[in-house]
Amino acid sequence: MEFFRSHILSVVLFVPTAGAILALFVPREREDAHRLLGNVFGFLGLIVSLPLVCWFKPDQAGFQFTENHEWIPSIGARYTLGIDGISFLLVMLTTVLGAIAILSSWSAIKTRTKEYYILLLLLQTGMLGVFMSLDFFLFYVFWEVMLVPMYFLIGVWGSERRLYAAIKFFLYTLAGSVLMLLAILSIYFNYAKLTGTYTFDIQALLTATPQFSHGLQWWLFWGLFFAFAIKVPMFPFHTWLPDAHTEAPTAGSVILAGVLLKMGTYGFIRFSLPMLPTASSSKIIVNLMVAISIIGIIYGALVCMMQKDMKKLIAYSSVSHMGFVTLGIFALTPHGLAGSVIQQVNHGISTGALFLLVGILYERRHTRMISEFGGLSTPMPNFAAIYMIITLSSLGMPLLNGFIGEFTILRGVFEVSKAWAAWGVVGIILGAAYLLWLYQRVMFGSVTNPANEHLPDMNARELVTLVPLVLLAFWIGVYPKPLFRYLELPVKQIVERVNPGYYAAEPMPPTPVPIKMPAEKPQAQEKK
Amino acid sequence: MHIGFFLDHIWLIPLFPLASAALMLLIGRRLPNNAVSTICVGSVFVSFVFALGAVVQLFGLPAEQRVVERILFEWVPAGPMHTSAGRLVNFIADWGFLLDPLSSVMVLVVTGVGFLIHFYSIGYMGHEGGYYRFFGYMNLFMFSMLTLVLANNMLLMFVGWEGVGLCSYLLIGFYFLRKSAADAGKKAFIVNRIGDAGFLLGIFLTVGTLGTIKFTEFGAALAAGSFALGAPALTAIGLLLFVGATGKSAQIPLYVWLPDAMEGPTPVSALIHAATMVTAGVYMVTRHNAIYQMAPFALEVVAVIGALTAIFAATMGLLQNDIKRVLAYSTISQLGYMFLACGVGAFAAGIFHLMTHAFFKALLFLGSGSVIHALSGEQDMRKMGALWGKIPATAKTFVIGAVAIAGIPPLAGFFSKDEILGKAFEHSPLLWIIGFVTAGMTAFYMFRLVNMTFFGNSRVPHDVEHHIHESPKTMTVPLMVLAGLSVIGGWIGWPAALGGSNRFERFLEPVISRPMAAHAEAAATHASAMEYLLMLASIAIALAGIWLARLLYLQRAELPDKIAASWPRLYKLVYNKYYVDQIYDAMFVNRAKDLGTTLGAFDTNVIDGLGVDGAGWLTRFTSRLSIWWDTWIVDGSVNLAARIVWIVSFPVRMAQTGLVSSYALLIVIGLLIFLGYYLHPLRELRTLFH
Amino acid sequence: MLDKVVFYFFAGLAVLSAILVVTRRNVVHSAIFLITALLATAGIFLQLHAEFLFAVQIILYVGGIMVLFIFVIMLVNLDVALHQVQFNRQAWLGVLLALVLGVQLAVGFLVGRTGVTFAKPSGGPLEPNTELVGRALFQNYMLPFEIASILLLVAMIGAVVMAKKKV
Amino acid sequence: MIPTSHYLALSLLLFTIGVIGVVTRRNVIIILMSIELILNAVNINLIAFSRMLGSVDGQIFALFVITDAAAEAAVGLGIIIAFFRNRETVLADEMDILKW
Amino acid sequence: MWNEFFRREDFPLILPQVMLALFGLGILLTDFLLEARYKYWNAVMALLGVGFSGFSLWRLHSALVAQQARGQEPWLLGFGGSVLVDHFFLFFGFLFLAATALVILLSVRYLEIEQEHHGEYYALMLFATIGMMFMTSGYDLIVQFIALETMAISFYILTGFLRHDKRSNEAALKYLLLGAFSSGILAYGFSVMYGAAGSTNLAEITLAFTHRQPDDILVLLAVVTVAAGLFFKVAAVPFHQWAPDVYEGAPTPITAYVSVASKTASFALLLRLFQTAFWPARPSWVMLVAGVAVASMTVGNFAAITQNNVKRLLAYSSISHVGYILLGLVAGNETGLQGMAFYLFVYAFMNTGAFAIVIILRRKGLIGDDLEDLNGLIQRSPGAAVLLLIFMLSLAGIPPTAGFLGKYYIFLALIQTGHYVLAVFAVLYIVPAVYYYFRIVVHAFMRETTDPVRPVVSMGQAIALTVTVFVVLVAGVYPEPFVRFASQSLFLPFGPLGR
Repeated sequence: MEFFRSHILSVVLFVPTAGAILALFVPREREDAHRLLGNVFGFLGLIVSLPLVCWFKPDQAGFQFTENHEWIPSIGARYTLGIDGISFLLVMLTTVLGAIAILSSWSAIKTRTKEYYILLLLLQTGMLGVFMSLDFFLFYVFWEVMLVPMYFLIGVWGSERRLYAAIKFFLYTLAGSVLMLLAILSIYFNYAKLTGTYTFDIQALLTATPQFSHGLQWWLFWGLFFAFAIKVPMFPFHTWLPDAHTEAPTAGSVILAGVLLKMGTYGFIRFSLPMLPTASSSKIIVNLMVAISIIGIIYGALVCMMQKDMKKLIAYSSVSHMGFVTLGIFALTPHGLAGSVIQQVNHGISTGALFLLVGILYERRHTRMISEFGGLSTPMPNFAAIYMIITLSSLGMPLLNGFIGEFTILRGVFEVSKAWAAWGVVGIILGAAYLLWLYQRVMFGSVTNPANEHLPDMNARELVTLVPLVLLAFWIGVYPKPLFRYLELPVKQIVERVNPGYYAAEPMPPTPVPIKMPAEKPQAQEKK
Repeated sequence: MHIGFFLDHIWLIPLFPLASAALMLLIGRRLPNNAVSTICVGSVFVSFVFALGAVVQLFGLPAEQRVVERILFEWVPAGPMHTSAGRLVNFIADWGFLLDPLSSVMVLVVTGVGFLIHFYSIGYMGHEGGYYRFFGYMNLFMFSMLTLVLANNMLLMFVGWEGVGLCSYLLIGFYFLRKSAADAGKKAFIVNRIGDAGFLLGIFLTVGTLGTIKFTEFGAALAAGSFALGAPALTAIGLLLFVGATGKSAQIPLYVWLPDAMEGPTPVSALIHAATMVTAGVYMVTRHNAIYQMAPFALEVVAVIGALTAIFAATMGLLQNDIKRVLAYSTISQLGYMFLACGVGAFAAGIFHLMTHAFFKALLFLGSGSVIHALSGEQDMRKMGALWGKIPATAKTFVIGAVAIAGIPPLAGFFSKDEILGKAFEHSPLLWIIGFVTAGMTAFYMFRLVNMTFFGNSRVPHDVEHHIHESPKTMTVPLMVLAGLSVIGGWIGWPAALGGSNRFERFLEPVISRPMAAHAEAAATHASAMEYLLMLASIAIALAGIWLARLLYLQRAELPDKIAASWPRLYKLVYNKYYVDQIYDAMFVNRAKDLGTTLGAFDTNVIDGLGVDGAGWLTRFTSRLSIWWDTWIVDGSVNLAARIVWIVSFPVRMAQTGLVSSYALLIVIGLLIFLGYYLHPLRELRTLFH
Repeated sequence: MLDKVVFYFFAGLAVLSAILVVTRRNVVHSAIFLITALLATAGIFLQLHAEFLFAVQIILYVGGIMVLFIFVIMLVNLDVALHQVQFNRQAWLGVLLALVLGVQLAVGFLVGRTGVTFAKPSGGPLEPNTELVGRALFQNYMLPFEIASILLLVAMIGAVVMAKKKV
Repeated sequence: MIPTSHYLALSLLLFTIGVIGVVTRRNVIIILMSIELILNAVNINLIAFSRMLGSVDGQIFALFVITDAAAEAAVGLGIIIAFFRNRETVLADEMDILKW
Repeated sequence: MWNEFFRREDFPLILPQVMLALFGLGILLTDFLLEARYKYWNAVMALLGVGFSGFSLWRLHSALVAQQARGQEPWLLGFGGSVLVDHFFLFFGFLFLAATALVILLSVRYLEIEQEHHGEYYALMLFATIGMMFMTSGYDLIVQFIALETMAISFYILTGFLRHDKRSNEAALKYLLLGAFSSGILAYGFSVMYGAAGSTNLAEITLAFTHRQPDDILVLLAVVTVAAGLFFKVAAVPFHQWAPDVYEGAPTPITAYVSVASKTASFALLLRLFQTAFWPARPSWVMLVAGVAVASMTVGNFAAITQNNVKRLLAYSSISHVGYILLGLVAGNETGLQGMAFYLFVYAFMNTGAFAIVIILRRKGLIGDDLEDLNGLIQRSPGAAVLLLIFMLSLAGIPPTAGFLGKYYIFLALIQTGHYVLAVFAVLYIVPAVYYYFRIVVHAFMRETTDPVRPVVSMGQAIALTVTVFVVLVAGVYPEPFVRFASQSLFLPFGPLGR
């Protein structure tokens, strides 16, 4: 037990891998065994991550559950894990979505089950590693590792244009991440020049990197930028996403939208901002980032309007939603940052759920074309209800998660510039438009297509995959206080770096002065 | 501190409907209809009782303590932030409820009228499918509306605000098999969304300026901030909030959704689109009166828009033939009155009219519903007439409602409308004239409606005529109650001029911040003579309207056509609602159609789906554009790069001729290059001849 | 004076026959001229007082390798070869580039000649040459000599494996 | 006495001629011969240097170069024979199965 | 027989080579006694030879360590200073032996299929190994040259070993002609070095060259010609063109051997020369090498993209790898040189592994070097497919495989020495590389099986595959020992980092 407590992160990290290794020894013919194994370990991964919730202390600054072991002393790379409020939320999101994704593909995957589950579990480890690792080298390793399983998930179990989508996804992300490797190396090297010790330890680097010259920070920022921007994906780099999301199998899309995209934003929050404060708070960069975020928001929403393919539509909607996240990040205010993290979680929940729903339809009809459907709420009432709730959460209806995130983000952005916030609000309106329109086309009206008349409603398994997400959506919408508590300190640290003296401003005097009638009031009346 | 059971538990008031709504939506399908109706109507009734109890206990308190706030928990503790003044404040949105005179009026109206309408629906919806769904949504609406009303801060209010919007979307689209219904629903939702955007920005600006979103702290914050009168920030807040209000309360230019909203079941129209939801805008403006009073310009805008909407909608109501649409336009116009009141600073009057309007407009809608029920779904007045004897209860109550809205003393409408007109006159005669004319029109079209429906000779088709029947008790009883309220409802606001003491306004004083109230009182006392004149004038014009309607639609039924013939264009113009929808079509839909024909077959869906909202065709165009950009420029460049690499690959391979000699030659060339790299000719030649 | 004559004679002969080697149509002729070129080189060796190398050159090259060449030529020689074009398509380009390369090297040496004593007449002969070479070979260069034996073994195996009809 | 540069010039000439042979001739045997020429040039270099430096190393080196030349010639001719058996040609530009 | 020139204590220095020589001769002899189906005993014997040689190499290693412990310099000179045993030699010696052993394991079944199972094959491999070892340990131009030729000629023969296969003949002939030509150039360069320095001993040459200017044209002539010769052997642009043809034509195990062992050996020689004799002239050649490196990466990657023949594709990819390795020399600092050593080490194993997969596909009537032949490998033999994937990832440089660390060092070195542009180039070339490596993966994993035959894996092949994949993964996940081992090899006498 003591061991478990001190190594919980490693356990959470490697439980899926254990499952994968176990699966290696099960003959490939026994598909159900593999399904079972995969689900057991997916769920186990969730179970072992639950203790974090009770043990994590939100009011304790810095990283927790840290583990630190020798790895490659000759280059100063260590096996260092640890989480703070931000990564804690993302880790939980990953474990939850991971389990759900695995469960969701029980009947969807009929070919090459063994590889499928092995890859899914490995992917899980890779993603968790990205969020947990406190060693830049380790981080990069996980970052790259998780590309490969995803590549196969898309390329083997995807739909028609899977090969194209898969390789596009792989190359796109790789191009970014290799540049990131250079940036990492030069951070590593310049740190050594500064302090004389070679290390990849993020906490150590954090102490020194802000002293880098502005020019150096500038270049480093761009080095990191491409990797993260492509992952998010920010506006001009987003074109891999519709293809990947559309072609991937349901579970793949869920993971992709739910977790993978968060790595980019996580990178911005964890590295770009705190490590390179002068660069990332410089006027040009901030304006540029905000500009492309806003373009992304509007642009994604507009493209959604015309999609004929549900998955593509949802994919583009994530471009729009992630635009909000980056917008919040580069507002560099507490609300912006906190909101963007919360919005990441929300996007994970609602978009993940949307993909699950589409997957359910796809399993029944083997098409994703919107025009194929219509009036589904008659044959599938439960489906319609859950779909409605998720749609609402995705378009930011209060009392559902989406609202909290978007509100907080826009609040923080408004503080910096009213125009930016206004654009964001436009994005929200468009969001309502395309999501409701999608819902109407799919659910309302009378059943036109005979193939849809007797679609079975959701079965127990599908309900089990979706109900947790719905509950989470409501919970975050009604009582988001815990999330804010987890985020308070990490956000404070970051803001103090990029926006020094923010917390030093003098507080508002709470003076309940009785209202006195303004002197010039009468004249004001007489004027008319 | 415990100041009474009900006051301590105001948070229960919205909870009951929520509970039953959840129940309905989860297991409603398995419940029998009578269970459903018992639970839902019961829950609303219970919350009505709680509300009543709370209000009574509130009265028990001395006037200056009549502000009761109950906080359940911290909802959005987003933490520290900067105000525009650079101060550091801690942003917290509580999940808290506020009961003060203002909200107590609203909560009574909402729960009371709401209960009656629920009760009415039992009968009305009895034969509809999706009974549980209907009541579930209705309860959900009650919950949202009560949250809106009782919220102690802007954000929570916004929750209710969005919630009622959602419910109206769901309820308008209740007959979701009808495409027109679904479209109307979406239209309503998206138009509202535009308004909400304004509200949201308003919230941001308020936080940024005042550093708080709690209604109870506005005064203090305003004082602490020591803003000048008409400070730009406050004006901006006022305007932004008003944008929200126009959306929700169907004012110019965002009123277009309301007439279409009549697609929904009649009780829905009564509850949402007459009595409660649409008045949320007025309530919201009144809630923020502290800010508005510091922003005269914003108030001007409110007043003007209100007045314009009032007369504009009234004229449109003149020639409508769909009974519900007439009421819809009259609702818009009455809301215009309320905003006019707020605009001239007579918030109390606005709320007063809101209350009375709730009574008689709900009555009218339910009445019309009962008529439609009787005529088995017929809504066109040209196919009615001479129903007076056939459905007496409905007819009588309906007429009472009509008289009330026309503003004949001593019925409710008179007091509230008259007060507004009085205040308007003090503010500026022009506004008064507009209101005055509108009053006349109101009287006219209401009695046009009455005459065409209940009197004259029957134009009902025979197959229908046989089974015209009075509605069941569940429907008529609420009508009677409401009729009663429409009669006496105005008396609590009996003006001082008529020897009363305007209790209503006095009651609201703690909420309506002092200066205006004081001002108003002053006005009320100094020119009572003027006031009598105004009263007489408004009564006169009301009567005139009634007489005209009688003349045109009973005695000389041929006249209207003559008039129509003599001013054909005007007639057509008004008859077609000033072609507003057509203009919107011409502006957006047809553009879209041209585009759509070029862009693709299924665009027609898009047009019907989005043509209404201004972005319609633009959206589709840009979205096409961006898709094009996506595939050809962004993606294209990527693929192009790939293509180039692929192509370049070939020459590189072709160099691999397979011929030894050429390989050898390349080796030689390599050597040449190497040596050439070192033997920069000039330098070498110089050292060559030393 | 004498060895000037000797040098220029042999040099000229070597260059001339080398040119002929690469230009003759008939392979056999080329082989013959290669022999003369090698002999001329041997003469240069002699003129440089490297008698041992002179001997090796004649015995190994002329006696050994060239016989091999002639043998193979006879083996694979086709009279069609005589009627075929002897120069490939890139010939002129090749000649040009090769000449440029030569010039570049020449320039290189000219420029770098200050670095070593190229210009000076070369030092005295190493006498007695054969003995010196022998000593060096079997004392300092024992090891390369052994490796060379392996090299030759490899060559032998190679020649056998390759040329043998079937193993 | 002859300056070393003359020997260098001579070897350079032979080297160049050899290269010309390699890059221009079609007949692989002649290409092989040209390579022999190149190695000869090397030898001249080495021996001239050994003379110039008065060290015997150069001659030893030359000796090994000759050995290597012999070995290459032997193996090369062997391969040529094997090739000729399969392809009935000794022309360099007719061996082009392997390309691109 | 011992005298002052050939001392008893010198003998151990060449013991590894001697072992190989003995076993090589032994094989030649016993080969006659073995009938066709017992030919694999030759392989066993060759392996034994490698084992013994490795053992004696290990003894040398421990001797060096002991000497270091005694505080003496960590190398042994012998044979009148013409042989040098230092960590550099030991590192590469072990590498050669490993490669040889692996290739022997891979060869047995292949040769049986080709019906060319002769003792000479193994003997030649051992002799080639001798050549490589002397290339690395030779400290005298003569030794190095003759050793290089020994290796080269053995490879010519091995390339043409399938005498009845047109492709094999052609490859051998091309290899020989071009190889001889290049070694002629190399010899010319050596002669110039000799002339300019007045000695053939590397130590003396280094001393002589340190007294010259870095841009002394004579030294540069030597550099250019020698570099040309060695770049040819490592197949760097523009001296690379033989590689694809030879790789495609040669018997696949030999392809692996050429691409790994001969390349590594030539790199060893190149490093030895450039770190000692040519180091003084570094300023003038560093840009040259950089140019070659970039050209190699460009040509290699671009040409590989559209290849449909796996062996050819790997040939081009190996050209691009040469580019990466040379970048280490461009950087020229400790990290860079260590990186080169480590990269070569990794490269040896991952490339052998990749070719091993092609080898196991070989069967009667199927060469197995076409992309189509890989189709649906995952169904036919999942293990092989997964290994293939791992090797491809490693070649592409995706963590956690060893290939990534190799590249890691190169990039780090470039950044440390401020060659940012080169670094960006090198890094971005990973992307096309991944593209063509994954073309192979796509065929193996995502194409439908075209011929249902399951490839049979002999024991030798199994062992070889296990070893390679083991090293590739372990060196990727826990590279510490390997890194140490590689970094030892840096400190050679007179080298920039020598003590």
